[in-house]
Amino acid sequence: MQGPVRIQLADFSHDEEIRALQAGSKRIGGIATFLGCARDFSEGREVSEISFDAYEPMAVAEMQKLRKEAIERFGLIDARIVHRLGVVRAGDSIVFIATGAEHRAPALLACQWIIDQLKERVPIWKKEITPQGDCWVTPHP
Amino acid sequence: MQGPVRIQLADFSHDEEIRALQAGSKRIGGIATFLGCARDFSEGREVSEISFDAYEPMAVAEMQKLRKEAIERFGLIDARIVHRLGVVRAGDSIVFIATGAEHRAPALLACQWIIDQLKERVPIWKKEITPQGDCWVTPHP
Amino acid sequence: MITVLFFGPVAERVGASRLELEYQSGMRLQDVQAHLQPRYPEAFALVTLAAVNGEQVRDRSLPLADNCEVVFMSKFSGG
Amino acid sequence: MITVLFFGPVAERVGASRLELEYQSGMRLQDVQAHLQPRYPEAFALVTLAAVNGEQVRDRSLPLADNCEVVFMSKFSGG
Repeated sequence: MQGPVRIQLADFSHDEEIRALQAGSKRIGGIATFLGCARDFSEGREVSEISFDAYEPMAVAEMQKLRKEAIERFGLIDARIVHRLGVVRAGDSIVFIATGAEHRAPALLACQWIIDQLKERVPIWKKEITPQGDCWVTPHP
Repeated sequence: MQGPVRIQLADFSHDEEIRALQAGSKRIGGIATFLGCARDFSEGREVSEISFDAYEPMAVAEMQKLRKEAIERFGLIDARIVHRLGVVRAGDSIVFIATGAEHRAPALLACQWIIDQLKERVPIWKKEITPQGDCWVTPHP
Repeated sequence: MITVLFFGPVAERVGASRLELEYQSGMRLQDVQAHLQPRYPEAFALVTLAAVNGEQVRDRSLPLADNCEVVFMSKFSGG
Repeated sequence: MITVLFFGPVAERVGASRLELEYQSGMRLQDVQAHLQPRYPEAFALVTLAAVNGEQVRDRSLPLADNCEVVFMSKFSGG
């Protein structure tokens, strides 16, 4: 079984991630997940591919911190965070978060918190590749 | 591909449900899911199995209404709701909700809204089977 | 004929998941309840909702048609 | 020697993802920035964050050790 926090080129399986989350405890009553995926349009531009660059050691360390903080803050039983690198196409998976708790409310809240924090805190950058040229994405303030 | 709203005895695959959700549109940027699963403990009692009873035609109709309302209310691109019947064991899946939107916030909010509404509005009843005997679950007021 | 269905804890206390009652002209939902409640008081102690033909009904004075399906339900606990 | 790393849009504007600078005793983070910023003004126009040895650093007067790794980063856009 793969670790709970990863940055990887390969795609991943939801079923495997959920199974891995459940493997540690039979007390999980609710699992929330968030999947960020590549769209074929972004702010009016047609996007054919998205490529990612990351400061990998810091990104992984920050994702590990995020997982630990979320487990403590929301009383989770477990959580997993996977982010892809390389090039992805429209419809492909980019980021996956899964949170497991005894009840549904903390799982859902934690999932939202982790994706919001990840976007703020994890050193990864995305470039949209369009028929008109490439463009590094500038996050809204 | 199976329909977006189902009550079924069989387990289901997360990967297949996500693929089905994505099949309709390449504009989905965020997918939230909630999975309710059977725990081995509930309010201090050891639970070996959970069995479900449903008023099926009304339950399916209500889940279809819920899906439609969620799509309109949160501007979703699509949503899926699956609930299992029969007998499940600790760790098994009970209910699955997936919501897809252009951005993450509506997907996450809608997922939470649907599971909260489902528990209020869909005529399904669960019985916990424990070594001490069976017990129909009474929801908290 | 009116079909009355029970599910979950209500069915368990009634000891059946389905009963049939003779239809009588002018029959209302409250008449069906008044007929059954004294026979199954423990089951009806759990009943918080009723449905006719799959639609939730709040007004117990609703007139019933012949061959309709009535359900008396306890609070849901799915999910 | 100090290793300076760039990623994403900053690396694109610098035209490199890695530079090496001679370490000088007493060197601070702000000295590295002062050395590079005039050479790569367009890249540094994007820089909002710096890290030393993988830890985010807000105080640009942080003293640097020999063989440390410095990164100048633009706002993140992952997820």
